[in-house]
Amino acid sequence: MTQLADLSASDPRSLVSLRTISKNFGAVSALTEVDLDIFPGEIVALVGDNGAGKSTLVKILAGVLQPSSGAIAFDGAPVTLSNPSAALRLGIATVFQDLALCENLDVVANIFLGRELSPLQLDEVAMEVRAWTLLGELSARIPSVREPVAALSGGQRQTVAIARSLLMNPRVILLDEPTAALGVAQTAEVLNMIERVRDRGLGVVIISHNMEVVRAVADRIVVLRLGRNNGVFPPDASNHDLVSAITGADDNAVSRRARSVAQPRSLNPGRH
Amino acid sequence: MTQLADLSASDPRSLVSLRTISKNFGAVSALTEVDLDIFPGEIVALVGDNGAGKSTLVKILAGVLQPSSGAIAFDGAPVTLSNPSAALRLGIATVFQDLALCENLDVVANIFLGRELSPLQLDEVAMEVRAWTLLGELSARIPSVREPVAALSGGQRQTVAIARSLLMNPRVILLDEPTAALGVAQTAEVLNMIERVRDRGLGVVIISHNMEVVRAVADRIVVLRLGRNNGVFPPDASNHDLVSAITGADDNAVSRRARSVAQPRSLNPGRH
Amino acid sequence: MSPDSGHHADSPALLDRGDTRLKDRSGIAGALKAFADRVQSGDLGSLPVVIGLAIIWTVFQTLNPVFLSPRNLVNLLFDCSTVGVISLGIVCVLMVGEIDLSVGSVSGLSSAILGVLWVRLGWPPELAILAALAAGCLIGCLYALLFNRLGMPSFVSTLAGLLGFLGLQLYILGPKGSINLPYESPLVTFGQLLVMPAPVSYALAAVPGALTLVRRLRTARRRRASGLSSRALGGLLLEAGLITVVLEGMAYYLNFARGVPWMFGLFVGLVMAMNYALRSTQWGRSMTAVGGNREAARRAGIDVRLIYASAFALCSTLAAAGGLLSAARLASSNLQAGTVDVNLNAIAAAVIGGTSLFGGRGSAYSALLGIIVIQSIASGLTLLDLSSSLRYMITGGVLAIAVVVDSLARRSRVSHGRA
Amino acid sequence: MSPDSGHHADSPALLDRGDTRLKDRSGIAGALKAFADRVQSGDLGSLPVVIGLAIIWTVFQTLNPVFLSPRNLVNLLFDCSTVGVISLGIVCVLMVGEIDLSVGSVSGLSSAILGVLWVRLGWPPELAILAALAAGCLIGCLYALLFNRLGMPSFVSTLAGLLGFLGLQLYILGPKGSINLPYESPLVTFGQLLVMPAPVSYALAAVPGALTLVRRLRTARRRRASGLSSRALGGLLLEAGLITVVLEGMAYYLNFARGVPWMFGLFVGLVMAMNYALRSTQWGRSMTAVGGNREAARRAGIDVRLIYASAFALCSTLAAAGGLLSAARLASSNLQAGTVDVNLNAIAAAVIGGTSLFGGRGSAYSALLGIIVIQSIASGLTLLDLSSSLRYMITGGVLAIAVVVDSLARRSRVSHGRA
Amino acid sequence: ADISGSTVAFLMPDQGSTRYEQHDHPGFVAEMTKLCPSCKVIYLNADADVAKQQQQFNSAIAQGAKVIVLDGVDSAASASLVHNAQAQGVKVIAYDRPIPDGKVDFYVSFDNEGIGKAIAASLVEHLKATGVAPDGVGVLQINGSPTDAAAGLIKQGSHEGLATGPYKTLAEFDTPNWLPSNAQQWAAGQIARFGKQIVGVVAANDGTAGGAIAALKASGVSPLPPVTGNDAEIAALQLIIAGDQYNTISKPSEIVARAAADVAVQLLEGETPKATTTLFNSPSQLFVPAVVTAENLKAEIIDKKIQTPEELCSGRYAEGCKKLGIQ
Ligand SMILES: Nc1ncnc2c1ncn2[C@@H]1O[C@H](COP(=O)(O)OP(=O)(O)OP(=O)(O)O)[C@@H](O)[C@H]1O
Ligand SMILES: Nc1ncnc2c1ncn2[C@@H]1O[C@H](COP(=O)(O)OP(=O)(O)OP(=O)(O)O)[C@@H](O)[C@H]1O
Ligand SMILES: [Mg+2]
Ligand SMILES: [Mg+2]
Repeated sequence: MTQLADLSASDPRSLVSLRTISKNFGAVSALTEVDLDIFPGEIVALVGDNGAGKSTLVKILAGVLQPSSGAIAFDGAPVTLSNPSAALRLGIATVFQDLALCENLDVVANIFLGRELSPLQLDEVAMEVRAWTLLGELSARIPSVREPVAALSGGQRQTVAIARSLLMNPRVILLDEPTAALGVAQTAEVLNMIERVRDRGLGVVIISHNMEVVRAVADRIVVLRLGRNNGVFPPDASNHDLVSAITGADDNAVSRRARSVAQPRSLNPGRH
Repeated sequence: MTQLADLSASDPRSLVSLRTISKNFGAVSALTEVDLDIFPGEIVALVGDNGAGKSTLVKILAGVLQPSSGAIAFDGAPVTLSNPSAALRLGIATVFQDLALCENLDVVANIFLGRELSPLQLDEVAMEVRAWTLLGELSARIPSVREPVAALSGGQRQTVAIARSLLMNPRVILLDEPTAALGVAQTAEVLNMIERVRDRGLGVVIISHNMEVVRAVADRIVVLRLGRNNGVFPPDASNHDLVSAITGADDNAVSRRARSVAQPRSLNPGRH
Repeated sequence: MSPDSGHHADSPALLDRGDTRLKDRSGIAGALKAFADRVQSGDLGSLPVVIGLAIIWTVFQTLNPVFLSPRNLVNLLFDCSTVGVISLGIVCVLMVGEIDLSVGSVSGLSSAILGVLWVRLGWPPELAILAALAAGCLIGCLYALLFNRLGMPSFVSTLAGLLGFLGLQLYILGPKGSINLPYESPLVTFGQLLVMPAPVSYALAAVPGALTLVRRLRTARRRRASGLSSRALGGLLLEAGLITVVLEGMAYYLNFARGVPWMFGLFVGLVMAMNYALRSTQWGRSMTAVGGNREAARRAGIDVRLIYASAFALCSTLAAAGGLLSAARLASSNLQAGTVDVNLNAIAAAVIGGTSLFGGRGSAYSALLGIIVIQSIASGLTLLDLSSSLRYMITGGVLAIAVVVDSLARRSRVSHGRA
Repeated sequence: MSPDSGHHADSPALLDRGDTRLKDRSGIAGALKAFADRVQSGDLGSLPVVIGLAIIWTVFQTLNPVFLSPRNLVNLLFDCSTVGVISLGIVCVLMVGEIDLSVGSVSGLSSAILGVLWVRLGWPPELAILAALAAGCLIGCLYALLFNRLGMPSFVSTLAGLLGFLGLQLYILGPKGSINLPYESPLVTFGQLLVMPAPVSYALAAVPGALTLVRRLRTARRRRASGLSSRALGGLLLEAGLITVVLEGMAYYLNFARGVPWMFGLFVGLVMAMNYALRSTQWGRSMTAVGGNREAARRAGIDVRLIYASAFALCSTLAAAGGLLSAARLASSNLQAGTVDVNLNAIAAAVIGGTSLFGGRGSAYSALLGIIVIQSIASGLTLLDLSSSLRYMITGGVLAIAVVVDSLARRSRVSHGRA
Repeated sequence: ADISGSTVAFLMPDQGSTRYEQHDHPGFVAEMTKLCPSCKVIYLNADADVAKQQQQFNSAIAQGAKVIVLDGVDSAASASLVHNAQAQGVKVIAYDRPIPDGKVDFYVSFDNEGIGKAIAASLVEHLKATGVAPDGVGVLQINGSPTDAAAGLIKQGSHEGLATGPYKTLAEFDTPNWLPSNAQQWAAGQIARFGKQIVGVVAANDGTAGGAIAALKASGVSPLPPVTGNDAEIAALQLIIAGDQYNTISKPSEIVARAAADVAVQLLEGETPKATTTLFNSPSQLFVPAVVTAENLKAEIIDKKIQTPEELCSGRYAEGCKKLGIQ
């Protein structure tokens, strides 16, 4: 992990800035010299094709993976995120794409994992009340919070993971496809929630393949392509530009499908 | 597993029909007397809130779970799907929401699992060629098919699971949120693929929370709510009707959000 | 463990009773239905093992009426305590999905340390005990180091330990071999004779029921206050009453013979403490999490290495404690202490009691239950005149029977998708 | 195992070289870089264990030059074969994430069956061997039944088997005890003396290299024809040449003493057959899948029960075969055959060789490598005059050292997210 | 005193050799039935596990045993058992292995140290008699389990026995758990190491002797150097007949077992059994075992009816038997 990258070029207002981050897995370079800035009170959307390296980038920010090279600054000071605790201590909360829940623990235990109330005599009642409140805010439909997470549906699990991240008082919140498995109502609540935390001055990174979601909440859209920065767009950029930046071609599956589907019920480009 | 339900009421043209299917998990009734018909050459979309029981229904059809009560008919004849092999033998291919891949096997092995070419001396070359072809058709971005699936990104895994289901020659194909983790281009390809198999006369069931996707491909939309049938809609039903049927209320998070977001970049209702 | 039966069926405002799909399980009928649900879904905790145990006891009692005599049961309890304590440590490492194959050797080593320091070198026994426990703890830390820093699988490092510490045990006992511990010493008396006076045994037998009642009542009150469903008072009283009656009855029965061994009291006390630590502290939660999904636990900010270290250290320390108890029980530190069977019995007890070998699922009570099963089989068979070959065969068969009830219950658990 | 280095760096049309993120790894420099990548990511297969082994050998050789003498190595190979065959069976059950604790007892039972049927009852030896193997297979089927039908964890059922079949072994040997097998019989000769004639050993030593070359060449041709990248001819020749040179060298060296034991040849043949079955057949693929994710395998339509049954049956049958070989080696069926150590050594060999205790990862070669490590330590120590306490301690220490290289490599594997 | 219906326990240590089930137990029971037909005998074997023996001991007392014949797995642990039993009025007879720290009521045994000395001395005699020069050669010594106290006694005796001759010990080995295969592996290593220097092997029992012989045969050593044994198992006697093993020890355990039964009955009746000597503060009776070689096999084994010719001379051993004059 070389820290030779130049951090001086980073914006002084930025909460977190990444400079020339690269990450190799064996012969595959998942990330190549990626830069990213997160500002307080701003929602950055990170978009890109499958395997573009979005989750890898988030994992590096969350301290789960260490970059092969590049530098990270938090509040302008260089930091090394050598493990997830380090990131959590800095106030970086993350919802991972694979959720990272303990299937053998129940919903309450998962939400409070690592942050239990009264460690020497767990306050199960208070934790359960708080869990129901959080889940209620997210419109979750979970019959019982005392079931192991293994018994939950995909969307219910995702809600639990999101509830987890709201529990601590973070300064930055990283959401890796938080609404992928959510129902329409839950998605709306999560987007509301994201806007609320943004308005409280937190930095937010959201990854999504759904252009409508991205466009609805993002203040800035950062595109990754094959592990490299591929442009920054405003939220009102045209769908065509965004999709071209993501797929790397003007003529792509999306535009072709849009053309070929001649019927009235066509699929709009951009998560269509 | 009682088979007392009346199958005579089922449509004679239907490929698969489920009648009064119920499923309990301990004290939770995940499904209560659900009916569903799948016709050849038709795409049924199954929609519903998180935890509505969609995946449970698909698992019952795939032979993974056994219903607590109710009956299933295939080609008009009553069948018992006591394990996944039984369903596979009938020609029911499934993409599960949790993907059900073996993380320790590579991409090729996962795609061909249980259907390897030349069982006594695996034909790795032919399998690899076929895998690349399938993945190519789905616009997958996978650097190497000889990596264990554990090393793939979320969307790449989903593509592998979809490629699996295309390998056999199924009569019914069940897709549980197949595009949740896919990029825009891959989603377009999968929708094309779904239409192609429909046109070949297969029965298709697709689960999705994305109303645009549902509307784009479905011939019929079946709504589940809290484990019960809650109406069948044509693809051109209004978004408001669909969302009300799903959430069970006229005034829901989606409509509230649509109203409250006053700025121009509002989020349309229906996966917004 | 127990289902939260709705307290008031008519108050839908309860925070955790909002979902219409939840069947109502309040009242006696509801409790019965809830129990039926649990039977069906295989979520029965330790009930199946208890049933298996009851079968074994009945059979041995019909074969030889001495088996359930108070006198024999007192011996049984003495015998359970030594390996039981070791098994309790095994529960810890199994919880985090690791294993310790060297508990036998460590227990032997600790008994050797006790004998050499106390008898040969004349240290005060308290110091010798402390030294033995410290050695156990150190060994656990060594395994943790190998695991955390070098990534050596615990199966291999503890296999090396199994051999290495057996060697060390032989080495420090030296050519003179076994050492007798003084009979009159409090330690040996504790291990061989010391039983609770009858009143004390009755008082202590009342403690678990009372504790349960108090904690449950407090929880129920707080839950009601917070708008959560809570268990009905009747059920709570019934449960606590049942526990108390069973324990008092056992104490009464055992007092016909010598009485309840203090050593068994110590063992049960350790089990209860461990149960509390695993269920009701952050540390226990972290142990379960690490065993269930190590990476998820790490991402939640848990210091995974520390958790592993605590599991290994606790296991080895308890193994050392078990070694001390068995030295006290035998009144000697001998060459063969810990060499045979101890490893297998300790691990088997935890597994038979229901702790998973793959981590993340288990309870301190599994050590208690499992060791009672194993020792009951052994004790029952010593009462029958059998050749060793038959004894081995029957032990194997009975072991299988003891677990088959549990397996069947768990099987339905798997088929209900909750394995 | 080997990285697919791009064959033509300048032909981007290759099906599997389309991704621009893949670094080019063709040519010699590329191969070296690819190797460096693998070192970094800890994906080194069995190389670390081989390095550990080399260290052990060097140390023992400096301590006593007899260690690497051809004569001692021939003994070593004889000794490896018996437990090695058992360990091969253990690899099977570990692959599907289960365990068999009873292989020692089963091997002892099979040696007892052989002795009783052949010597006491005068059956023809071939029939006695078949009967012993059939008994092993039956035992495996019994475990499979308990596992598949009753859901009994294999740890418990095979623990019951460990005791039960030990009893059965004692029972059928009866009070008369050990049985001498005739020294002149082909079986005992096979176990003690039979070595390959030098020309045969050279011919057989050439087989693995030749087979590798032929299969790799065919694959490379087919891959090229199908538009996939393929390995360069030079690399293939180098690899096959290396294998051949090493094996021929070993045969040459061993031929200075008695030569290569047929028993070892049998063992290696079994290892190669198992390796083929695990890697290149549908059955092996299913085994790996079941071990990695049982539910996913079931959903793929694999008959999971059949796979478990095959694993258990194969393991017990190989354990029985190992028992026959050790009876042949010792020229006797005795009461103590298989009772102690065999279980632990067989499981340890598989684990040391790199097979995971948690299923889904392993290879037949791990049995070969692991047992060579274990027997090398044992053999090296017999050549030094040590007290048994020191011997135990050193065995433990050396075992740890043998694995530490592997652990370190794997550790970096974990930290690179590919565990 | 009326002793009818009394219970006596006979507790044996392990399965290491077949003698307990084949000789000791039947011998003891036979004598007991003769002296006290209504007495009950509890027989238990501890499978070399100290804790198991303690459990068996306690359960014997729980079943009302008044006299316990104890062959202790471990002498130190046995001392505490003796102490406990005597505190409850139960008499203990130490059998086979002594309990130095527990003042038992009686001790009957063969002399283990004597056995070790006898086999080693017999080997030394044989080597001298066959004219083996002591220069540059020596013997291997294979002892029993390092955790077995009886093995320790035999080991001491063997040392003394070897000290009577000029032959040096090339190497010695404590066989873990008495395992023949361990003995075999060790012997094979020593053969690779010392080759022709090995002129004899002192093995502590017949099982380890069998392992050593297998190793010698496997290395193609011919003729075999003499190998000692102990226990007179059938398999070992057959090896002696075939000329592969040099000697073993015949311990007609029935003698000792019968003596133990006599003592037990006397103790039950409240009499003081008469002792021939006092060992470890306890009245004792020691029996001297006989070394068996090919020369005296017929006299010691067949003529004393310890084994029948049919048992020993089956199949391949018939010829050897004929040579020794056994039929
Ligand atoms: N542990 C790993 N080992 C090897 N390769 C990896 C590993 N993790 C990720 N990769 C590779 O890195 C690339 C980027 O993966 P990443 O998960 O960051 O993609 P992503 O942008 O999140 O894609 P998606 O939209 O599908 O989630 C992929 O090609 C993947 O195969
Ligand atoms: N194995 C199980 N044990 C207990 N309850 C379960 C189990 N599987 C599912 N459930 C419950 O059944 C209900 C329906 O789950 P299901 O997975 O079918 O929902 P879904 O409609 O697919 O939701 P989503 O959109 O979130 O995927 C949920 O409330 C869930 O908690
Ligand atoms: Mg991702
Ligand atoms: Mg679902």
